This record gives sequence, C-alpha cells and structure tokens, in this order.
Amino acid sequence: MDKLTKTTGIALLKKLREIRQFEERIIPLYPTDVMVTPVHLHIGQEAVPVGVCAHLTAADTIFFGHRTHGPALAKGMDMNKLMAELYGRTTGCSRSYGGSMHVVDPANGMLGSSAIVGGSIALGVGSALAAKLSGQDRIAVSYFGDGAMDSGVFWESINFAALKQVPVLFVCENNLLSNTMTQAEHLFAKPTAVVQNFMPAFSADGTDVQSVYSVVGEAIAHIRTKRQPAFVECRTKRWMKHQGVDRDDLTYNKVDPKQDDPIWKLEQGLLENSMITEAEIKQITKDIELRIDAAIEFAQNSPFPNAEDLVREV
Amino acid sequence: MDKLTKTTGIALLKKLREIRQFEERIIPLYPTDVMVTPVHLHIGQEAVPVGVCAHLTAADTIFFGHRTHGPALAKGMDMNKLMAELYGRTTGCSRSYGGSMHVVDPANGMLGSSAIVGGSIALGVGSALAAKLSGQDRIAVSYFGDGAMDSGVFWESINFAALKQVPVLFVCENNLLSNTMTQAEHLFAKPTAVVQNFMPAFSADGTDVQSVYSVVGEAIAHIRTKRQPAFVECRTKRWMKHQGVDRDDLTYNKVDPKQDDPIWKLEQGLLENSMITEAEIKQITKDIELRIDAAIEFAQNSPFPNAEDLVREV
Amino acid sequence: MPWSRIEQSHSAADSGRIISYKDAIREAIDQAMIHDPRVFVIGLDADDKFGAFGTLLDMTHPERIIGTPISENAMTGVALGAAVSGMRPLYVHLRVDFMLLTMDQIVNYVAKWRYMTQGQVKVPIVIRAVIGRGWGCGAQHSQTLSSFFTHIPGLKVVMPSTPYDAKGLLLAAIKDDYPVISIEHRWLYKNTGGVPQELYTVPLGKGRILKSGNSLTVVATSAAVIDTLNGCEKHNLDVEVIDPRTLKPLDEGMILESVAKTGRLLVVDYDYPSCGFAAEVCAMVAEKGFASLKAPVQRYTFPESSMPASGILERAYYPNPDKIAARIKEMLAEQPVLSRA
Amino acid sequence: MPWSRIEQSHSAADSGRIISYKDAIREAIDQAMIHDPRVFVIGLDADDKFGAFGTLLDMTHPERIIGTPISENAMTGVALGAAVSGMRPLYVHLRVDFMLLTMDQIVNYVAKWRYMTQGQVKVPIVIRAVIGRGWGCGAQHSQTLSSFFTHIPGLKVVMPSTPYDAKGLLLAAIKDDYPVISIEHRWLYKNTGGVPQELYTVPLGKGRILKSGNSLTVVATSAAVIDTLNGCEKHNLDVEVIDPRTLKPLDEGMILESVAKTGRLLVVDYDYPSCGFAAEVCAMVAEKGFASLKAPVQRYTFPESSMPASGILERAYYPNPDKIAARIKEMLAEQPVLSRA
Ligand SMILES: Cc1ncc(C[n+]2csc(CCOP(=O)(O)OP(=O)(O)O)c2C)c(N)n1
Ligand SMILES: Cc1ncc(C[n+]2csc(CCOP(=O)(O)OP(=O)(O)O)c2C)c(N)n1
Ligand SMILES: [Mg+2]
Ligand SMILES: [Mg+2]
Repeated sequence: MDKLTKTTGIALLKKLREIRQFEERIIPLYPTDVMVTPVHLHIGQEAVPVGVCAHLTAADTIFFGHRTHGPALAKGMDMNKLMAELYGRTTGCSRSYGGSMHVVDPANGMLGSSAIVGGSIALGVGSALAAKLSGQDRIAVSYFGDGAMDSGVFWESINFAALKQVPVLFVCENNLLSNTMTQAEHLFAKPTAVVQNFMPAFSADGTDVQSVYSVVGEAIAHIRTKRQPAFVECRTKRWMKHQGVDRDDLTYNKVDPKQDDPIWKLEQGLLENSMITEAEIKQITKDIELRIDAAIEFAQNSPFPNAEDLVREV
Repeated sequence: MDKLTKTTGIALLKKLREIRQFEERIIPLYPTDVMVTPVHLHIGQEAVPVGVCAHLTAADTIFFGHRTHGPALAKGMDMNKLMAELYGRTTGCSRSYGGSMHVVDPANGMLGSSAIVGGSIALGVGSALAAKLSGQDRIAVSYFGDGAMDSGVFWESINFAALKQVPVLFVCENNLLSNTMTQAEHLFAKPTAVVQNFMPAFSADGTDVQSVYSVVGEAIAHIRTKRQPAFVECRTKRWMKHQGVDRDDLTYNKVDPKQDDPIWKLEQGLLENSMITEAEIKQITKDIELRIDAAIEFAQNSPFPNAEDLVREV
Repeated sequence: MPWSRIEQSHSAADSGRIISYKDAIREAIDQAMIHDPRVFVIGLDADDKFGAFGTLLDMTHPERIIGTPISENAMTGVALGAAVSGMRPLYVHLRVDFMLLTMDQIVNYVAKWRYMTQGQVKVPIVIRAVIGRGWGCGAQHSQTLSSFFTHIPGLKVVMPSTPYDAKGLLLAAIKDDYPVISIEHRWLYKNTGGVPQELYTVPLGKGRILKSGNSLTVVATSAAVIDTLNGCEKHNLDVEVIDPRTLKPLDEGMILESVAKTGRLLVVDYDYPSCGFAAEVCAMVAEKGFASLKAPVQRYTFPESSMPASGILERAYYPNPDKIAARIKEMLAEQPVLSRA
Repeated sequence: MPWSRIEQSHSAADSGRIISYKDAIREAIDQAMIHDPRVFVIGLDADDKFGAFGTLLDMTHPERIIGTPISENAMTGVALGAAVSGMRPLYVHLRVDFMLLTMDQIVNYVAKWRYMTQGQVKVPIVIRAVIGRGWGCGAQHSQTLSSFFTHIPGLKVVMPSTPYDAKGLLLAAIKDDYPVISIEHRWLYKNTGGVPQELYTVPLGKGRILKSGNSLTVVATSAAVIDTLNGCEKHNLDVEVIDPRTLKPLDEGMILESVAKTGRLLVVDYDYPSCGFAAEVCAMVAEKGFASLKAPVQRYTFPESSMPASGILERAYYPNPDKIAARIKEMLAEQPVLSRA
C-alpha cells in the first residue's frame, strides 16, 4: 500500500466492487432472457479500467470496444443507464438502439463504443487531435484488448499519434486472449517492445489496481505535461468466457482465485494497512448491492421503444 | 569486391545497366505521349531489385507495387513485353490492360503487381503460405517501399508471417520518401527496430549492389533453410520525381552522383579489381542499348487492342 | 484437374438423405478438401472448437484449416496470394460486417486481378460470410452487403437458400477459377433438406423456381426465399417464387420469363434498399421486361436505417412471412395499369 | 453555431464572377476554415505543394491542414474521433479507390455512430474523393464507388457537376451534422461558371433541372451531366436533363415529376452498372412513377468490366457526349408501349 492513500484506496475499491457486483448480478439474470444482447463480462479484469479511469476527468474522452461494462462504469456511467440499455429500454444509455456493445455518455467523455475490434483505437487518436487543434487541455484514451493489437488500425494509429504528438493514452487491457486464441497464437511480438519505438511504453500488473493506478499515473503525467502519446500494457486474467455468463473452461487460462483477483488483493492491502475494516467492506458491498437492486428495478420499469420509432436519428 | 566473384559482378552490372538504360530511354520518349500510362522510375535504386533477384529462381515468386520496372526486369521479364505494355500494345505483358503499374509474368514468378500501396505485401505472405501448404521449396518475396510500411496491412502481414513461419522475404526498398513526404514525416519508428520483434531483420546499403547482394543472400539462406520469414531494409536514393520522367528537385533529397549511384560504385569496384575493362563496360552498355532499340521497335510495331475486346477476362 | 469430372446436377436430389444446411456446407468443404489438396480454409476462429458455427468441425484435413489473427484485410491478401500461387483458398468470415475491413483487397485486388493480368493468372478464391440478425447485436453485426459485391465486375456472388444449393453452390464456387463470394444467412443453418452424398455442383448463374404461380413473381434471396415460401403457403397465394441463387451473374432470363407470365414483380431482399440487389432486379425488369409489366415493380427490404439492438425494434426491422404475404396481397389488390396516356 | 446565419441560395448566382470548379472548392474550404475554427482538413498529401489538385493551395489556415501517412483506414477513424469530439473534419482522398481501405470506418463507424448513440453524438464529417479516369492508370485508379456510399443508411452523398454546386454543396456538407461523402470528377476541375464570393449553401437533397425538355428525362450525375448537356446541344435534342446533385437523400419528386411529363427515363452514371445508382433511379421510377412510363427505362453506365489501361480501351470504356446522344436518339426512335395485354 505504499502508493495509495486511504481515500484513493477506498475509492478504487468501490469502483472495483461496483463493476464486479454489477456483472455478478447479470450472471443469474442473463439466462432468463431479460437482456437480449450479447454481454462480454469484465470480471477479473476490473483493475484495468478502474486504475486507468481514476486519473481521468469527465472531459477526458475514452474509446473502447465490445467489452464495455468495466470502462463505462469506471469512467462514470450511471448504473441505471447501463442496466436499462442491457434490458433494451428507452432509458438505456443509447435508448436501447445500441445494446451492450454500443454505450455512450457524452457528459462523462464516452462518445460511443464499437463492436468491430480495433477501429476505436483510431477514434481516441482523433479525439486527442481535436484537443490539440482546439487547444483544450484534456486528453483522450484509446482502450483495447490484446486482440485489437493484431489489427492494422492499431499500427496506423500509434504511428500517427507519434508523428503528430497528440495527447492520447493507449491502454492495452491484455488478458492474453482473443476469444479462444492465446496471445502466442495471435500476436507474435511483445506489445511494449514494438510500441516503445513510437512512444514511452509502460507495463502494469492488470490484476493489481495499485500497479495500474501508479503506472498509468506516470504515463498520464507524461501525456498531460508533454502533450505526447504514451502506451500502457496491463496484463490481466479473463475469468469468464469471451462472451456470455459462463466461467471460462480453457485449460490454458487457469485462474488463481486470489492472485488473479484485484478485489482480493486490494482488500488485503487495505486491511493489512488498517485503512479499512471488514465491516466497512461489508457496508460498501451492501451499498452497491442496493444500488444494483435499484438499477434493475429502474430498468424493469422503463418502457420498451416503440416499433414506429425504428427509423430515428439515422 | 571481397564478396563478389567476377561472374556475379558482371551479371549484376548487366542487370543494373539494363534497368538504368531502359528507363533512361523512356525519359525522352515519354513527353511524346507514346506511352499513355504513369511511370514510376527506378533510376538510382537499381541495386535493390538487382541484389534481391540475383538470389531468386524463376519459381520463387515476387509481389511488388507501382514502381515496377526495376523488380520486373531484375526478376527476368523480357524487355519487349514491358516496353510493349508501356506502349499500350497487345504484346505487352498484360496485353495493355494493366499498364505500367500492373505487370505480370507467371513464368518468371511475377503473378501481378498493384497500384494500391501496401496490399501486395500480403500477397507475398500468401504465396509463401502456398509453398508451405503444398510442400514446395520455393520462397516468396514481398517487395515494397518505405511508404507501404505506414499501412496496416504491413503490420498484419509481418505478424501473420511470423505466427505461421512461412518462407517469405520482406524487402523494404527504402528511398526515405513516400511521394513528397520524407520518412520522418510518414513513419515514426525505425523499420528494423520494429520488425526484429517478429523475425530476423537485416539492413543493407541500397545504393550498393554488393551490400544488397550479400545481406539478402544471408536473409534468403535463413529463409530457405529454416523455412521462416526474414526482413531486409535497403536504404537507397530516389533520383527522379515520384512519378514521371523529371529529376527530383526536392531540397531534402540531394543526390550524390557517385556515392548514390550503384552503377558507378560497382563499375569502380570491378575496374579496381581488374574484373572488367572499360571496353567491356562499353560493350555491355552497347549490347543493352541494342536490345532496347529492338524492344522499342517491337512495341511500336505491335498492334493496339481492339475496342471490341474491352470486356475480356473480367 | 480433379474437378473436371464433377458433374453438374441441376435438380434437387431424390437421394432421400435429409441433412441440415450447416451439415451440407460442412460436407461440401470436407469433400472438396479430400478431393483436391489445393483446397484450404482460412479465417479468424476457423480452427477453434466451434468450427465456424459447426461448418468446419471434424474435418478430414484439419492441417489445412488455418486460423488467423484479427487481421481481415491482410488475410484476404494472403488468400489471394495463395490463390494466384496455385492453391484454392476458402476464406470464412463469421460475420459479413468484418468484410468491410477487406474491401480494398476484395475490390481493388481479388476482383481485378484476373482482368489486369488478362487471364494469365487465375483467381480461384471463395469467400464465405455469415449474415443475419440475432440477439440484439446491433448495427455493426447485422448487415448483408451482398450488393457491394454484386456491384463489382469480376466477382461472382451466391446466396444459397436450401441445403441442396448450399452444398452444390459452394462446390461450384470452389471449382470455379473466378472469385466467388458466398453469403449464408445464419437462420438457414438448421433448416434441413435432401442433399446427395456425392460431390456435385449447382451451376453458377442459374436460378430456380421454387414455386410456380400466375399472379405475381417474387424474386427473393437467401432467408427471404424461405420466408416468402412460408408466407405464400400460410396465406395460400398464387405467386411464382424465384430464387436466383446467384446474384451475379444473374439469371435474367428466368426472371423475365416469369414476369412475362405474371406481369408483376416483387423483390424481397434482406438488405438496405438504396442501390441494393432489389434495385438491380427492378431496374433490369423495367429495362428488359417493361412490356410485360402490368403494375409497378416493388421492393421489400430493410428500412432505410441501420439495425437497432432492442428486440422489439429488431423484429420491426426484419421482414417475415406474414409481412411478405401482406405486401403481396396489397400488390394483388391493386388495379393493373393497362394503358397509358 | 456560426453556421446558422449562412443562407441557402438555391439558384445559380447572377454575381457574374466566373471561376473554376477547382477554385470554387478551394474557396469553399478556405472560407469554411476562416468561418469556423472547428473545420480542419486531413488527408494524404493534403499539405504538400500540389495541395490536392490545387483545391488546398494558399489556405488562410495552413495550420489546420493535416497531412497523413498511407494509413487511410485509421485516418478515417481519426477524423471520426475528432468529429465526435467537436471538430468538423474534411477528409480528402486524391482517388476514391483508396477509400476502399476505409470502408470499415465509413460503414461500420461513421455511418452508424449517430444512430447507435441516438443522436447524442453528432458526426459532422465530410469526406471528399476525386474520381475519373486519366492517362492509362488502369483498374485500381479509376473507379466511382458512389453506389457503395449511397447504399448505406446514415451517409449523405453529393456529386457536384458545376462550380456553383461544388462550392454550395461542399459548404452545406461542412455545415451539416451528418456525415457527407462528396465525390468530384477530375474532368470537371477546369470547368468554369458563376460562383458568388460569399458563403452560401446548396441544400442537400435538392436536384436541379439543367435543361428543360419534353421527350425524355435524363438523370445524370457528375461529369455525365456535362457530357449529357453537351451531347444534347450538339445533337439538338429535346430532353430534360436533371442533375440530382445529391444521390442521397435523393430528390425523387423532381425526377418523378419530369418523368410524368416525358414518359421516358435514361440514367447516365459513370459507374459499374450492377446495383449502381442508375439501378436505384430506374427502380424508384418503376415503383413510384410506373404509370407515367411510356417505354422501358434505360441505364447508360460503364460496361460490366474493370477499367483497362490502354488508351483505346479506356476511351471505349467511357461514355461521352456523342455516345450519350446516340443512346437518346435510339430511345426516342422506339415506339412507346401504350397498352398491355
Ligand atoms: C474486426 C473484427 N474481427 C473479429 C471480431 C470478432 N471478435 C469479437 S471480440 C474478439 C476478440 C477480441 O480480443 P481482444 O481485443 O483481446 O479483447 P477481449 O475480448 O480479450 O477483451 C473477436 C475476435 C470482431 N468483433 N471484429
Ligand atoms: C493506399 C494508397 N494510398 C495512397 C496512394 C498514392 N501513392 C502512390 S505511390 C505513393 C508513395 C509510396 O511510397 P513508397 O511505398 O515508399 O514507394 P516509392 O514510391 O517510394 O517507391 C503514394 C502515397 C496509393 N497508391 N495507395
Ligand atoms: Mg484479449
Ligand atoms: Mg519510398
């Protein structure tokens, strides 16, 4: 706990737990078909979005892909809006036109997400270019998985960001999996070894929110002061199947229930350093649970869209 | 001349001169509008295609882009066929349907070239995959400029070649220019620094055919024995404008008439080592000139296509 | 050439063997790979345990199934490079939407290579793509895009609607020395039908009349064929249903002959309307079959909109048998235009 | 919003100031960048000394002209990312063929972003692309592709044919909060015409009748408009020539009204035929204007082939004023279909 204050530690824990508990509630609900949209769960990987977004203001923009829940909640999306989107209701963040993979919340710097792997990396660069051209001091984040690094748009994006020196943070949430392919099967080179030829490239332990928080802090300080791009790779573990609500059963993706659990790690650290008590953790857990109850109720009671509104904002 | 035998040295010189003289003859002809097709001249860069193709058999395949004359002649295309293609005649290598940027000669391992920068890099990888799948011991070459390295398809191609370990040679003919952009303006990283994370990456002096010949020899030995990919960057100088028949006038692309001339360099070396005489050089020059005369005559006397044959082999 | 002995059989089999559309595709690929060692499969997740929705499971030659990174654009170039080097690649995309990343390779390269080399280089490449909505996937995972490929000279495009055609068209595509795009609607995968065991081809460019009728011609593609047939059966409609099977080259003669009989045309195509395949068929008939038309041609397509995610909207977006039947009834209720000013 | 005060002026200017199509574009861009600091230009070679065929030379704000590497796909995403972050990017491609590399970003992203976010995020992005054959460039440097963009919901498509429209449509596109694709034929660049000095917009979605006539309606796009007008003048033809200017949204009313008067339709579109814009217009008229048609609709397009390189073939491939006039005469010589069996 040498890097975290008590306030920060507890704030991070609340976000980690918000994402975890939100998704754990999805697990039993999903098979009942109340959510007719694919879900890509973040369970186990929460340290990455939480550690990154802790350094961002609402004005900083972030662009991510299909695995939306983690970064969306970490960046400040209201749980109600996200839950209602999954429920296909007009109170959802995209009025239910987008579904689980297309979340949006302009007030919190989320200007849309994409289900086509790779492309949104370029959007972050463009958003950073906009900041540069218009003299804003915000930054932009391109947030993606290791699979997205296979794509040509990744290469083109880091090159352009480096050439034009725009204030963008590239975050690779590296769960070492692209669907069922291991990283060795889909990407030959080490991410940082390549990217360091374009910009400062950092590595963090993506199962440990302290590590992500401190490494990303360093990277973002570089971006904010130098107005130059930076890259952070966060190695983490996917606990669930690529899609849906089942635990993964891949023999090559064994999960250690403690060492791979950012929540266990942070709670241990906070407890050992007497920054939190078991009772406080219980209370945090319970408060979040109540908020999720409310979000589910909100979603359930929200209206479905009208079929007549099909062609709208085309 | 420590690396070349007399036979090889003279063979290389003949190819260098063939390309140079072929293109020098285009220069005065082009403004007369006998060739209605864009030309991208190789003058000054001849050492690269010649040094590479000296190691290739007819069965080895090569895929290149818009700057075709150098690799086409170096790989063995008949001058008549290339000249007739420029003249828009049916005896051209593509029956005049392709033009300067789309040359083809299956018997010499040239299965087509492309005017869209980047894409043909992937074709070389596919051709190497075909060799691997069908158990052929030939190799394939992806031949491209530094500008092509900007493109996403380059990144995707080197990754796939490394993952699947296919026998492909990537050659970057690096004239440090992409049209009027310098390399610093279009590609942030050093080519070999990036590519060495995927495969052995070599550098050669692309203004010196000895250097290209020996470095590519090493790379190809690796590919042929290990059946693995390799990369060679050859730094060279473009003497002419990107397109057309004018000398370049870019202040940042100053050409040294000796140090940047592969022909001068090789001839000096051969002369100093008494491997050739001035008279022999003259004779070589003259023989080539006669062959070019014949090629022009062949082209001029060849038929134009019939307008009725427009829709053919679609 | 191992393929020259494979006979074309044009009529649906009386073999009595009933298998699914998915299994018909699987069998075609397996047999093609056994039959010709130049045939190989490439695609993202092609080699995973799901086997491209089951169409690549338990292959006799798994060593010729090549998985790829998320690099669709270069992978298309890789397939082309292999094809011009003597192989016969079969590229598979689990969603057609990913093919948008490959349009440069498909349009600038694959489609033009044979023309630019004037036939000195053959391009025996087949690209399969799965289409169709499902489970609130939203706008980026639900497109059809068949008109893109149909627009481009140098590409052939097939959209099999039955298990018999799925096998026969895929084998014809693999056998062909030109690039062929094959688009498969996921809703058809579980449908069953008679499929001969042996290797056979359904000729590219030949349509099929799935139902004869006199009052109106419906030209439908892919899943729309099945929906139209179901709609007609349920609502007892006397219409002729034509499945062109190949969008390009199009069997114009079959369509024109039918319209000459019925005088009316409806095209049902699950795709965006503007510049779509439905527009092409309507334009072709208004050009070449104008004198037979007794009433305005009509198109039934997606609305002019992307696909929404929410279930209610998704269902409103998609045509179905009842909606198609309703549209046909409307058309039949209209007075023919018999003479002009 | 600096743009709300810019007035729409629909009729060609009587300003008397004659400038070229190229200069009209240049002026529009320069004025837009002066007028609105959010407007910037991005593209390969946009910042070089040729200035995108002269359309970007001597700009007042060169600091907002961003050159790019050969990375068309990501650059489109960069433009989109900037657009959703409050800028108004104008992306320029020196050849439309390079846009094939960007189809994923254009179709999956740019076109759908507003719909997927239900208007919470605006997408004020303009993509210009130059088309047209020249000098034996061959199959990969000569395409049109307008039907690709017209096919996709969420995109607007303009093809200005006159200097006046070039300026006004480009300004309308930059002002618009939806993505607009603008396709410019290189042969038009030197054409001159009256262009007002001030900022003005030509409304998106409104066509223009360039010549009135009674015997036949020609709908033509881009350079085909000029060729058609020249052909009609030279051969003294009494036809009505409509330039839709915007391919999407299409001014269907103007076309239908004209066909109601003439009874005949020819669409001249320099693009591949199948599923092209010509097919769309023919289908639309056969659907909605069927009762007015006295004869088969016709399309005049490229042949079903890629573009060859050799000059003779290139010329054979391209329509021109005489060929268009000949086609019109043929159509006029045909007997009308007045009644049906
Ligand atoms: C261009 C493209 N190709 C394929 C897919 C199918 N797909 C969806 S997610 C995914 C894996 C992505 O892996 P990664 O980027 O590491 O993200 P993760 O799922 O691990 O978070 C794939 C292949 C897609 N959505 N887009
Ligand atoms: C995808 C694409 N974008 C842009 C162009 C226009 N263009 C043609 S050649 C060229 C420069 C290529 O530079 P490089 O690859 O280094 O080859 P060189 O001309 O130097 O041999 C450009 C930008 C193109 N042909 N294709
Ligand atoms: Mg991953
Ligand atoms: Mg170069």
